[in-house]
Amino acid sequence: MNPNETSAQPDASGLDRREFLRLSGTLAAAGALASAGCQPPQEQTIPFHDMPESLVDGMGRARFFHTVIDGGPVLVRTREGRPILVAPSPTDASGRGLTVRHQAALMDLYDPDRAKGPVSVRRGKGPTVASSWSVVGSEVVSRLAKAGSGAVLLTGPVASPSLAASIAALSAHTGLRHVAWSPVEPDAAAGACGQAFGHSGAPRPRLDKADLVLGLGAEFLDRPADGLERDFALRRSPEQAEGAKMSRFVQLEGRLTLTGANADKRFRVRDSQLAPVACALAHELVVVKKTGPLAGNAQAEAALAPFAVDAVAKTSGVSAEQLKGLAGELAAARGKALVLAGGSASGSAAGEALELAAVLLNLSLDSYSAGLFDEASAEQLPSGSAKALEALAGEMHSGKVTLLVVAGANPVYDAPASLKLAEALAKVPFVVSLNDRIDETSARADFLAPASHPFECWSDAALPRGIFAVQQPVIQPLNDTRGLLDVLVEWSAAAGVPGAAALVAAAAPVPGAAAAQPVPNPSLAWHFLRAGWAARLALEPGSAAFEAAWNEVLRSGAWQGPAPAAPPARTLAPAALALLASLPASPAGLELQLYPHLALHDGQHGNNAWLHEFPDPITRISWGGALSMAPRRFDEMKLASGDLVEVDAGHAKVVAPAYRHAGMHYDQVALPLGLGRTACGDIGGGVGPNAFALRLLAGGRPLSAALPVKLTRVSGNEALAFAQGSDVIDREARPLVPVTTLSEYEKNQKSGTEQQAGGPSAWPEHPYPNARWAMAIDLSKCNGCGKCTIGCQAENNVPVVGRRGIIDGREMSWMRIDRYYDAPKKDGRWDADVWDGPLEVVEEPQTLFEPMLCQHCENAPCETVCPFVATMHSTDGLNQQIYNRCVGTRYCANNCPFKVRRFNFWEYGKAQESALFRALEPRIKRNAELNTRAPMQMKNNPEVTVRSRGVMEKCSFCVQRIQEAKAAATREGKSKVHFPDGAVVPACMEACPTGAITFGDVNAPGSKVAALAASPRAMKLLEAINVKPSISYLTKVRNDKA
Amino acid sequence: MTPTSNKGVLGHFCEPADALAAAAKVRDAGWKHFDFLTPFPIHGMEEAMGQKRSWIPWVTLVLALCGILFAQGLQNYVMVFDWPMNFGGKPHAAWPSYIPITFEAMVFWAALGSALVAIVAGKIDTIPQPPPMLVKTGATVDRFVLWISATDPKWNAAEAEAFVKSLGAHGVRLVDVKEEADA
Amino acid sequence: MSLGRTPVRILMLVLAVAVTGSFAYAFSNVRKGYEPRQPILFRHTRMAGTPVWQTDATGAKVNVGGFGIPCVYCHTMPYKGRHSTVPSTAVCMNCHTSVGLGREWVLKMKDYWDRGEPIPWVKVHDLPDFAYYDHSAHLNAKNEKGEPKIPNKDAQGKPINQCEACHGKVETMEIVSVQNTFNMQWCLDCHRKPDMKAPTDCIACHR
Amino acid sequence: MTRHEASPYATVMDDSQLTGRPIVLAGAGPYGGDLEIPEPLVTGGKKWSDVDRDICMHAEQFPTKKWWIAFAVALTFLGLLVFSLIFLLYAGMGIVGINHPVGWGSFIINFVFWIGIGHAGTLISAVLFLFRQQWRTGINRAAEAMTLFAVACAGIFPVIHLGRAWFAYWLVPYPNARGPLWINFNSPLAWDIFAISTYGLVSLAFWYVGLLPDLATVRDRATHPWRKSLYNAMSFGWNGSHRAWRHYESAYMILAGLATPLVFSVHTIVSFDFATSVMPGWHTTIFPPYFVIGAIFSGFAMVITLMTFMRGYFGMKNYVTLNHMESMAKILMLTGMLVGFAYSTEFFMAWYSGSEWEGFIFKNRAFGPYSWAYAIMFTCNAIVPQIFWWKKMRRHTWVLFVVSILVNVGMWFERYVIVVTSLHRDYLPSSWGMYSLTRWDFAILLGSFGLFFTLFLLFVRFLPVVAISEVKGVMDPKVARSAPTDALPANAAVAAHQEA
Repeated sequence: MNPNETSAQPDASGLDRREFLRLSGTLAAAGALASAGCQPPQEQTIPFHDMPESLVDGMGRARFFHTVIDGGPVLVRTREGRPILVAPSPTDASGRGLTVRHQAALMDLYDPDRAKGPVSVRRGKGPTVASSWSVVGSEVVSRLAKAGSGAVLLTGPVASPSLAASIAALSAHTGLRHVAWSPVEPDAAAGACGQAFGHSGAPRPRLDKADLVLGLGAEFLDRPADGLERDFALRRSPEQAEGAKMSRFVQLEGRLTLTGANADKRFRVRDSQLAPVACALAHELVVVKKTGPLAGNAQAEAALAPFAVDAVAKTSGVSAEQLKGLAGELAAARGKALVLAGGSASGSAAGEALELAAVLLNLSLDSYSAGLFDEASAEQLPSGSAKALEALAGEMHSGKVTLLVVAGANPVYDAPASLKLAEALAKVPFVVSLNDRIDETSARADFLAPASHPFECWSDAALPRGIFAVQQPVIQPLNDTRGLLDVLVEWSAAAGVPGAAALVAAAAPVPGAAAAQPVPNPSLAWHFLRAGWAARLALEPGSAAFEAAWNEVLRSGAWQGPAPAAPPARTLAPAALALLASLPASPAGLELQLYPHLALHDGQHGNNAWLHEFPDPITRISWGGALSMAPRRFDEMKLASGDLVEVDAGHAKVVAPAYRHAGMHYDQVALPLGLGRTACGDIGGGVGPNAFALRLLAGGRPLSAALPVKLTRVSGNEALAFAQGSDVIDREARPLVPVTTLSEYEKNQKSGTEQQAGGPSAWPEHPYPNARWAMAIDLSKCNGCGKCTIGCQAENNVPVVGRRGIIDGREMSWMRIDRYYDAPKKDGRWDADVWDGPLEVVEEPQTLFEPMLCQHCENAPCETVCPFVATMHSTDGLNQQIYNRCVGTRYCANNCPFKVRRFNFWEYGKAQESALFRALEPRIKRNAELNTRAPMQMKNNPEVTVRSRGVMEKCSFCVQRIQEAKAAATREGKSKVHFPDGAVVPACMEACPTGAITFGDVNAPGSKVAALAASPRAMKLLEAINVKPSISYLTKVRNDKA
Repeated sequence: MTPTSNKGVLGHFCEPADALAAAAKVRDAGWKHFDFLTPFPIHGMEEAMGQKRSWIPWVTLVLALCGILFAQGLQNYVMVFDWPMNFGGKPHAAWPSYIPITFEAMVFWAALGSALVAIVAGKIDTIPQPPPMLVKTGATVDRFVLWISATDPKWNAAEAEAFVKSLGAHGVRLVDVKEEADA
Repeated sequence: MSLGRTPVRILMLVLAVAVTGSFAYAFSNVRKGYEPRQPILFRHTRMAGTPVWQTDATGAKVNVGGFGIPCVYCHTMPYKGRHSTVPSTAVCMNCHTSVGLGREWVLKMKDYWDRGEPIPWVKVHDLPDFAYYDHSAHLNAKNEKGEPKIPNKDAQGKPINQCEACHGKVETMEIVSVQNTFNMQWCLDCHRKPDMKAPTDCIACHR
Repeated sequence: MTRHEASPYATVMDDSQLTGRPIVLAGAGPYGGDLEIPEPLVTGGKKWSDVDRDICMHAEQFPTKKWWIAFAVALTFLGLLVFSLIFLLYAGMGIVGINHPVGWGSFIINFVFWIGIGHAGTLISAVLFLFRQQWRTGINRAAEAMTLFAVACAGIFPVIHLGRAWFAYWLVPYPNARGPLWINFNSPLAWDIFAISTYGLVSLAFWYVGLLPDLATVRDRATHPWRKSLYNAMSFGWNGSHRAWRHYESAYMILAGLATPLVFSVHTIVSFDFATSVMPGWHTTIFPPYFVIGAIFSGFAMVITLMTFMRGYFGMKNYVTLNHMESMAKILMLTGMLVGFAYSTEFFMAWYSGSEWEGFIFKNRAFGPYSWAYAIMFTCNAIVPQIFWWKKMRRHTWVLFVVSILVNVGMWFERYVIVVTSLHRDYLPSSWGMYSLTRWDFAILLGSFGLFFTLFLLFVRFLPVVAISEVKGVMDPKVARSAPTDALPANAAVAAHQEA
């Protein structure tokens, strides 16, 4: 460049240095201003006005309460006064066990559709008008005085002795009659036992003592009660104590149930044929083999005579050889064999005969005398009776009933249609409902005075094995509601029942001393309970001894009553055999079974989103139900999944989507009960078909099985919300579930865990010198009940996605139970079409359950691919997922071989308010309805982040509990290098009724999980791709040794 | 940035071959501050004008090495030294993972740097040019223009004009921007 | 001709904004120095400060400093629980039933007490909701020698307040303000000290 | 060698006179035999000055009605994209079709699709440049522009597919107040960011460097002082100095040399997104070459589509001749066969590896529920281009146009097959599922075409669509030169305006 030549052009760089500096200085100042303006929103800290002393150590920590809900003893975890988790009571000695309904009770408590306070419903004519407890109370009490025996209290089954006592006292004083109605509990067993032995009450089988269990349509895993699932699991692993052996379970049933899916051998017998088959077995034992006390009993032999195996084999579809073989197996296990019925099939017209046949078999096998039954010792409390309801309906129609109080019953929805209860209600001059919302029955009442949730009020319960528990409130009532017991005591006092007025006086608040109330809880029920419990504990009310004993009951949750009386003699009353003679014939064509929905049961909790979203363990359908059909019939009718079919039972018709139900008997179809609520709230209203309409009342029993039906294909298809992809697994190609048979296992303990080995790793392993968390899941103990999934959902703030969400494939469950039908190797391998479920596989399905959750792989494929550092491994072996760092590439989920990662497709944590966008996308509205309406947020666990839209989430091994254990160790000055067993119990393990899940520090010396991981049965999935999971699955062993 | 010269002589050719032939003659005549303005590059013009090979490739090499160093430095600092984390069981220094970014950074530095440097070099590593937009040359259309700047040591306006005419160039004219602007 | 410069200027401007803005944002400190006004002008200097005795005009000895009340008298829980806890109004009333009556802010506090309303304190140290911090795990943490990891003695062996490590000398603050950045870098600065042996796993704070 | 004073090229007045075969000049050979010379790259007996006018005209005139209609349509689709993206950001990923087994859907498909298309431009610029394929000059400018716009379209997808797109900048490794929290350099998505941004910027540089002399041409033709100074600034004051050409040519060669491996690396790295995973159907070593070939294939198809328009609507037939189209058709057929070979190799490897997972996934691809997508892919990509075995077809505009559209449909489905069929049925049968696009997926896909064509139409409106200086370089001087005169060329822009 020549400096002498001046340029006509300005300097092309445009900005000189000084100008640039000036500019950036300004910008820096602007940046500082901007960042000062970026202060996070100001938050407040609201302390107590006056902190209760009991909370001084409890801020920011969970508090636990033993209580009982719907007859289930539970441990409720609360935070800052809100229940956030319902877990099985760890100290429960009653063996009652829980159902998913107990676990999901939180959703009922925080149900936004519950009534907020008493209202005048005016029989559904026009809008409701707010009312008050005093108005309702005075109305009822004034009418009670006049009505005499025209006053009826209609309740569900009563599980509380105190409630029963208060009803009895009120009845005795006023003439109020009490009718209890339970829509789905089959009473055939009690009836048959009553007829056979002269005293009712079915004894409790001891599955932990039986070597052979024969199920006659038994459903002890579908309707878990009295801890049968726990007892059953104790004998289901091949490692048994000295002298014991793994039990064998043979099931005969028409519909593949959860119970039948756990059987070692399963025969398809339709419901109406179960009684003849059972009788044929009894015939073979008693008449042919002359086994047991009945052998030689002429009456018994005569009654069984028509049931020779050859005759029954013709009608039942089970061959004579099979029947004989089965009978031989039973005879060989005599004294160690149990025969169980009591499933949905017992709701058929032949149900009592079926139950009687089971009794005969048990008698012949010496099951009673060998101690395989515990005698029932629970206090006899009013349970449901269809006969009483039928009588009541008649009286209502004839106008004899002048006052009806409904409490915890919804007969308009669930009573047999022939009773015409809606019309009957219209003829009762005054109806008050104490249900918790304007449901089908309440809508036809004059007043609705909403009852509190059991978590809000005092009561008690009688549990099996002579145990009594107190139901203590764990939260103040959220709305203007009252406990049923409170209401009854108050009404009793107003009606002049002796003693009640004194309780009211005692409970009245002392004026002007709000801060120093001497009585901690002014609840009437509390006073009533204590009076009753003083008598039960045989202690002076108000004495120090009583207070101490009472506090101990509240602390431990239960009190062991006097030892059960000696078992009564089990000798057969010959008159009972008449039941066999009058056995009704099987329907010629198709027969229908109506079974209680596995989660929703009778539909009482029909607005519970967790229960709706809970996929049926067998059908894997959530949010609704379907007509289960045999695969062959389904194929013959050329149906597609969800095609609408009309079920015509003669007296009623129901349209339901069709489902190809594996293992279904060809001549049987089934529909779940408990769906199709029309008035329960915005969550469950209108979900699924209402099958209660198909029930038939006959002989005082609502028949729910072996109903003759016709099917007609009607136009339309209703997509079913399947929580699972393919049903079938070809284990030869995909060794993902370790399964073997007992005989194989005895030859080779590692059998069933064979899989392709992984290649060598290019890299050295990372060291894990301290604690390393791991889990072991024993598939022999897991029965697929799914309680772990609800426990997980509650603990970890997992949202619900609704029917559309499931159909869209946006389920959020961190833990799921995969259900497969095993397609065993046949001439080489299955081809690609195996995934459609060929008839060979699904007609006689071998069902496998596999709980699936994040495997916390040592070489986690998800971690490598996240560019944002949102997921990586912790030093104690956890696969961490950091929500606040996650930006949502979903790459990790794609690269997860187990597909356990869940993406927040929507904003589940808070409602998105924009009318335009809600109109554009109705799913946004539904999500808000399901997840974010007040007070639903109260259920959230504050220890777990509520995830926002657009982030990935997954099982964390309940890291919040791990962290709490670490913090506790620090506080207490203990070592944090290793943790003993039980220091950390994740929610799934806590909820598991069978002990199938074990969690702990695999590096801790002598830890249980380390021993299980080293077991020959242990298998870590997908060795071939070297991901090295932290979860060991223990082989499911099928007992093939007849 | 570009040095400009307000004075010089311009003449154009209509075919690249003519320009090429002329260039050698200009070079041989000892002119230093001359240039050919052409609508497209002419093969062989560098030799004809007596220019050395462009030094841009060396810049590219240095920048490519810088890119490699930058990428390796950043990745190793982040993954190994600053906060080593366990991603899917891989070692902290999982070197195969660093190859793609190293390559990309190399290309990025080398390519963008070379392009930038070439543009700047075209402005700096040159002789004073006729002021753009003020002097029309037709070089972006179809003329192959010879420019001899007045800054040449042996500049003599009359001699230069005569020389250019002697090469067979058309439209030979002396340029004086000030005069043109005033006019 | 100045038009030739305009695009370059705009480009430079955009670049300068981008560079300055992103660095300002990346290192922006939103917490340190935060000093919100409280509903009641509670003076930590008076309650927790060191006593300073002076003789007043009448010859009486008067404490013009603080009362030296230990932090945990009011903030009861830091050694036992996650939160240090903000005291309930009842704690104020332990003393203020008999002392300090008639002072403006004491009266205001008593107003809240009489109405039965809690005092709506403004949160000073506010971590984001996704960061789980446990006071007890920090204050009880000990090294191999059994000494607290958060020092309770200075170099001379004089006892110091453990709270100071993060909160600074609150007893000298008329209005409490945030003394540290309280961002992740600050947390990790401590956690990553080799002798701290503190966890650097993400789940230590985020879950 | 004999120099022909009267060039045979002067007589080729339009591309219907081209045959695709060399011109035989009887007796013109050095030893008296026949001389075969390639057919001219520019027809119509164009002069260099005509080139300026023909090409700059579109940037200088007020746009035609056709342009406005096309622009309005493109803008409408762009508006659809903008609206959909606003709603997507508000409502979340729930509105699109992805679900739990299939976590990547149309966005990643579109991303790979557009990135693939973006490969042709740089390939034409760089690889064909290195191979001295002179016919590239007619199409390289538009192809490079297409590359940039395709990369721009591709670039939005990795951002919008994020669950929380507003945090996308966390992917940039910048020092921050989170302590030492950077990014994970093990992740192929992190590699992607570097690869895509490098590719986008290097392509931009390549394109812009190529534009410099032409911007100077536009400047010199400009009449309005604003326009003149704008284009002058954009061309950095280019005056055609051979001292600048020297560095320019060197840099251009280096850019070409660097862009060539870059082109291959970018789609290789995009393929790593899949190939480094553990998913059967993704985890395969053939992906890098397979993706690169597929990218070239789809890119050339898109160039053919655009060139058909340019020839038809912008009167570029003399610069983009049937010979150009035939060359591209040949490349299309070659790459189509390579792609078909890759499809077959995948199947062979699935069988030969003996891996049950691999075997299943490929059986499922071809015969499973998405066999229709596989059929579309295979037909469009491997079978349809076989029509170019016939020369007539290679030179038939409508055939070329239809095939090029079909190829891009097929290539979109190739990505659909790769992304969806591999994810929808992986290891655990329990987690299998199906995937379908929602209306928002379609809106955003169509919207991305809106963005692409909007940018392309603006490019056509404001910049020279053919590389003027490069085309001039490959024209026969005997035809193209102006008659010797002392006068300087007239201001062609003025002339054009006057004509119009």
